[in-house]
Amino acid sequence: MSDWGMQKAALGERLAAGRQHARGKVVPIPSLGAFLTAVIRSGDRVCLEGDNQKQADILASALANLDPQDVHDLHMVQSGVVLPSHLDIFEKGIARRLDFSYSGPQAARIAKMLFGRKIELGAVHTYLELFARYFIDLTPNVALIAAVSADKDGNLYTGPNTEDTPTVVEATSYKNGLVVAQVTEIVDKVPRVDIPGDLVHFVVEAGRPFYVEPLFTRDPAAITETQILTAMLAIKGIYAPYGVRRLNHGIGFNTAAIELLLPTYGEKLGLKGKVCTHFALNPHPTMIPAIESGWVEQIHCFGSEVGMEDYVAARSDVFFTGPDGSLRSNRAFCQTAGLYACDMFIGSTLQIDLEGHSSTVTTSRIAGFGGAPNMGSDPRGRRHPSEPWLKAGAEAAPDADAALRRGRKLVVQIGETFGDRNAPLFVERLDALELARALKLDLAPVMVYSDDVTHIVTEEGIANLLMCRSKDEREQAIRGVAGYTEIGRARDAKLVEQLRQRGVIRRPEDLGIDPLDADRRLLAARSIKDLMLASGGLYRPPSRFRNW
Amino acid sequence: MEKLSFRLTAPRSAGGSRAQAIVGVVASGNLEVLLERNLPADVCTIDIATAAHGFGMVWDAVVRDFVARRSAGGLRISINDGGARPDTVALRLAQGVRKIEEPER
Amino acid sequence: MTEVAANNISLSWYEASARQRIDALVDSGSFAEFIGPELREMSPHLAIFDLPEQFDDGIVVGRGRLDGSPVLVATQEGRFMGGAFGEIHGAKLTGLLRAALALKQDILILFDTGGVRLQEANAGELAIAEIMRAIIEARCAGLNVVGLIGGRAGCYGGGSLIAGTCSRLIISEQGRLSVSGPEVIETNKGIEEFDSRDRALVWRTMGGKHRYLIGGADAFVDDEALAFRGAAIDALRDGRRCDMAVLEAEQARLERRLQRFGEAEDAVDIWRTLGIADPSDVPALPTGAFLRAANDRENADDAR
Amino acid sequence: MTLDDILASLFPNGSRIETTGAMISGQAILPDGGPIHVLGITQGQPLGVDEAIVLAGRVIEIVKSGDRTPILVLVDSASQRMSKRDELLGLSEYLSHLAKALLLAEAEGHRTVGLLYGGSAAGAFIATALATGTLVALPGAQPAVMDLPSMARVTKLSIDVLKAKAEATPVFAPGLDNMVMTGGIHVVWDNNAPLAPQLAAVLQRPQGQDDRGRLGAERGGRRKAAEIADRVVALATVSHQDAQHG
Repeated sequence: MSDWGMQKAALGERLAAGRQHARGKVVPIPSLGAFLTAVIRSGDRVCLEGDNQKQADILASALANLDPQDVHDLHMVQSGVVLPSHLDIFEKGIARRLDFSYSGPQAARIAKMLFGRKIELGAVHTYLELFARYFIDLTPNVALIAAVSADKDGNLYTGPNTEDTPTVVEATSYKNGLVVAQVTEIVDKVPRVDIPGDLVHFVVEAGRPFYVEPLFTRDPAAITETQILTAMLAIKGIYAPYGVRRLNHGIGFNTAAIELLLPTYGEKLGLKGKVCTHFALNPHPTMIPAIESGWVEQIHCFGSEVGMEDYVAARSDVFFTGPDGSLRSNRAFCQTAGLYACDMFIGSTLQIDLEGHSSTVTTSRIAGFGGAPNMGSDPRGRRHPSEPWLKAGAEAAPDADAALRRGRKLVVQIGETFGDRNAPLFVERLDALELARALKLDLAPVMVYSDDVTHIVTEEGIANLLMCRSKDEREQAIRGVAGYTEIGRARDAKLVEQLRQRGVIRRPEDLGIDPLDADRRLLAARSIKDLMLASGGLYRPPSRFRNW
Repeated sequence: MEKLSFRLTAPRSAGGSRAQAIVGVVASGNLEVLLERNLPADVCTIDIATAAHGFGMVWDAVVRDFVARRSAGGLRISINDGGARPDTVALRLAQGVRKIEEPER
Repeated sequence: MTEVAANNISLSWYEASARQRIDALVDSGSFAEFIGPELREMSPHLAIFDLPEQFDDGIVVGRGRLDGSPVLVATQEGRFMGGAFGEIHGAKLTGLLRAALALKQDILILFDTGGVRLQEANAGELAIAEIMRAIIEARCAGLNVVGLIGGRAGCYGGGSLIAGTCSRLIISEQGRLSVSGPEVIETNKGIEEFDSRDRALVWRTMGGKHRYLIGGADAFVDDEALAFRGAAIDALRDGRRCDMAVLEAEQARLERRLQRFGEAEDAVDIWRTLGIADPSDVPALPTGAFLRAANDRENADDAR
Repeated sequence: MTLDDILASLFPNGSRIETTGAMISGQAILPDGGPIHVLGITQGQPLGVDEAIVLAGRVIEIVKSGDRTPILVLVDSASQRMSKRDELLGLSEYLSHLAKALLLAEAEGHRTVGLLYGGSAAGAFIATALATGTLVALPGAQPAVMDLPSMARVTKLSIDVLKAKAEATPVFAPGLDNMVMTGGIHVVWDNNAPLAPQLAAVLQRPQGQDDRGRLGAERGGRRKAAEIADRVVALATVSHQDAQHG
């Protein structure tokens, strides 16, 4: 008779080996190395929890300190490769293969290690895509996760930064994998049960909170006049005409400017209640003035944001909160919400080519995608109508039968024509192609594909790609907002002017916007301090963002 | 530093009566623009000292557009540039002609 | 005669440029610049380092009226070379101070500086010394020399020593007044002594509130041009002497500060010693509440 | 020369000068029989709040005594003390206070002479040596704003490049010659000759005018400063008359 319980038996062996180093479910910190050596097998698929925000940092450094003689050839399947220890694991030969989504601060080192063959790359995913594969072909054998507190039974409280934890635990624990959690402290009773103790096999009391990066904090003091101009264009030229109420914002300064213009410029345009009422969005501090002035009805979050905890808890009419009063975030659900229930994604990028493909990859950096491609894509499975979705669909295919015509999600790329160090936003050829060639990748790491992007906004104007009827028109529409970049200077001026007549390209003056009115005084908050004051003192910015 | 000079025919002369105006500061990614009204009404000269080398073509395009679109005739414009992006340059130039048009207080 | 015109320009002092500050500070339309940008008196030294120059070398000097009274004004541009003192920059201020003495006019210095400009360090250092001497000569002649601190670059290095010779100092919360900058201390003493990226630490050690509480500044104002203007008008109203009696009082004041606070590890300890009920809340307090909490602060009346 | 050698050569007629820690304090007899006060900082000590308040207190005592005798300030220091404690306590006020004490002493009729015989830098240099009426130096003295390695870090230029640039101009690099050229140091004494007559010569100088800008222009180290300052004074005066009559 075949044995259908091999995985369960293997889990039993791991549990038994682990218990040698634990008291009940609790693993003392000094035994952590020996414990991990006992429960992890060479060749295991391991999920080390960490995304662009929270990190199971104690478990990460413990894993990086294992002896590669004992544990090697691991296959890491994790959202974020963010901490130096995440790459030390590969440097030391403990892990070999990697499937991930986001690498932010390690973007340069990860590229170097890929070129040096220190890492065998599976694929660079979007979050939702990697989460999906946890349930199909990348199910972890071991998950090393992070939470705020645990009780002695292993019930976990993850606090506002719940993020990926439920998804990781679901995939691992229900498929006979082992779940180990680091927690700040072990308590008698957790404030709320985010993860049931049945699913958690061991707990490590770290004695300090897990690391969280304040990735979504943009200091209004750094917003430039040009960014304000692009924000004005987006609000008046896209938000208003499409009536965009349900949306997601990227994390750049252009969208931060939009958030800070809603209560001032948006108010003046009479848009309150007509746009920006529902968001799939982290609690950006720059959202505070819009929330306080009553613009926003509801926000669901991927994660929290450092310093925003008390503010969010005090605004439960807007945010999703738990019975303990604090934020409940969930990356998988929020990504799904962003994909299916939002009518617009707007965010910035590093490079856009002549077709409209965009990428944040440069030849020396692999930053990964995170969630942008989930937000920034048209969901073919969508069936419910909405005004912006239908209007965009009609612009794309005006002659199609309305009842059979798909709508279109608005996918907007916003930015200045030149970025840091005068690097042009518009290029003939994406660096991503160069990287794909050098690393022999089957796919170039494109963040938003050309057929998903609907609008490009720069200080020179808005290009509506939905209304382009040919490849040539599309190219000239892009050149027409590419400013003084080489791409922009090589435009066909006559064709661009025709596109403008048709409203495919709209300049500031076409929208009644004077670039000289793009003034920082338009911002509802001009400093982190202003945000703190606007929150009634509930927002407590991290020290590095303060100047008081 | 790279120095660039342009002498262009200006379709429209600068408004107002101020003799001079200055906008911006020299900093990384920023620039100052000094405008002096002391040329024939159909001429605009622009002298640039820039910290970013090799952007002559971009400057050429920016200043030609500026003179064609704005009222810059009669102005001697001098720029000290700390490596500003073209959008910032265009914005400062526009701010400059607006400032020299303002009534003197 | 220019009409006395009140100024009602509202803007963030911290964000404003040097020229915007001067426009908002003095009576509307009253400012006239000496050696303006059109004269192109730029640093002769920056070219050696292939650095861009500025037409006014980062400082605007001139005359204007404040609430109707004639004043001389100097204002530094903190974004150009960090507002640092070079040869031309410093000489413009030295000249203005000597003019103040000659004309018997009060003078306002709008600080926004990281200190001496490294690329012309010797000239900058000597300019600081010349400026301090000129200030004392002006003050001994009975003139007010008022310093305003609240710019992006703060008031550091030699700039902070110049500030220490002024008859009155006006500071905002954003203002910083200190000799060594955070990075310099960190480099010299290690990150354990001072973490320069801990901005809350930087501000509570060097920022406007702390300086006001220990008597390092005379007036604390909002980050708002109108508030600075109001405080400057007040500062010129009551003259300050500069003689041995003042210096003796300052000696006593500074000795007392060492006795009272010399063992403190952190600004919060000092604030507690001052009798502030919730000292760690000080950074978060809005201006009105802060000024109430600061009731028992140390001050420098007739001791600066 | 050691401090003792210097004092012996300066004051052959005798002196009562004590060094407590790194602080110098005392009195001496000039060749003409008149008294002179001596104070200063030695051993390359950084100047912090504790040192500055002691020196300033000493200057104030001297002025209060009403004797109007000259004051010699000996300087061999580091820069200001770069510490959290000093800045927390308001170091800028202490350094300014010391400088003010020296400047006011001069206003009260004391000749003040600075003698730089070792190092000094930045805020410490401004608050001591540069606050005296006449600054002289001995060969081997090392005035600086910042040392070259630190300067290399901040300017992101190599030390070699900085040294090459320093050949072309005295305006930025540390060193005695550069400080003389820019007018900060009046004269460098001859240490092979007795110092007493050299001090006497300095005390003979006319008093009062800050002529460092003029010296810098004459010596070619600071060609613009004096001219610019003079032009501002002239413009202010003219514009004042215009405003009066306009």
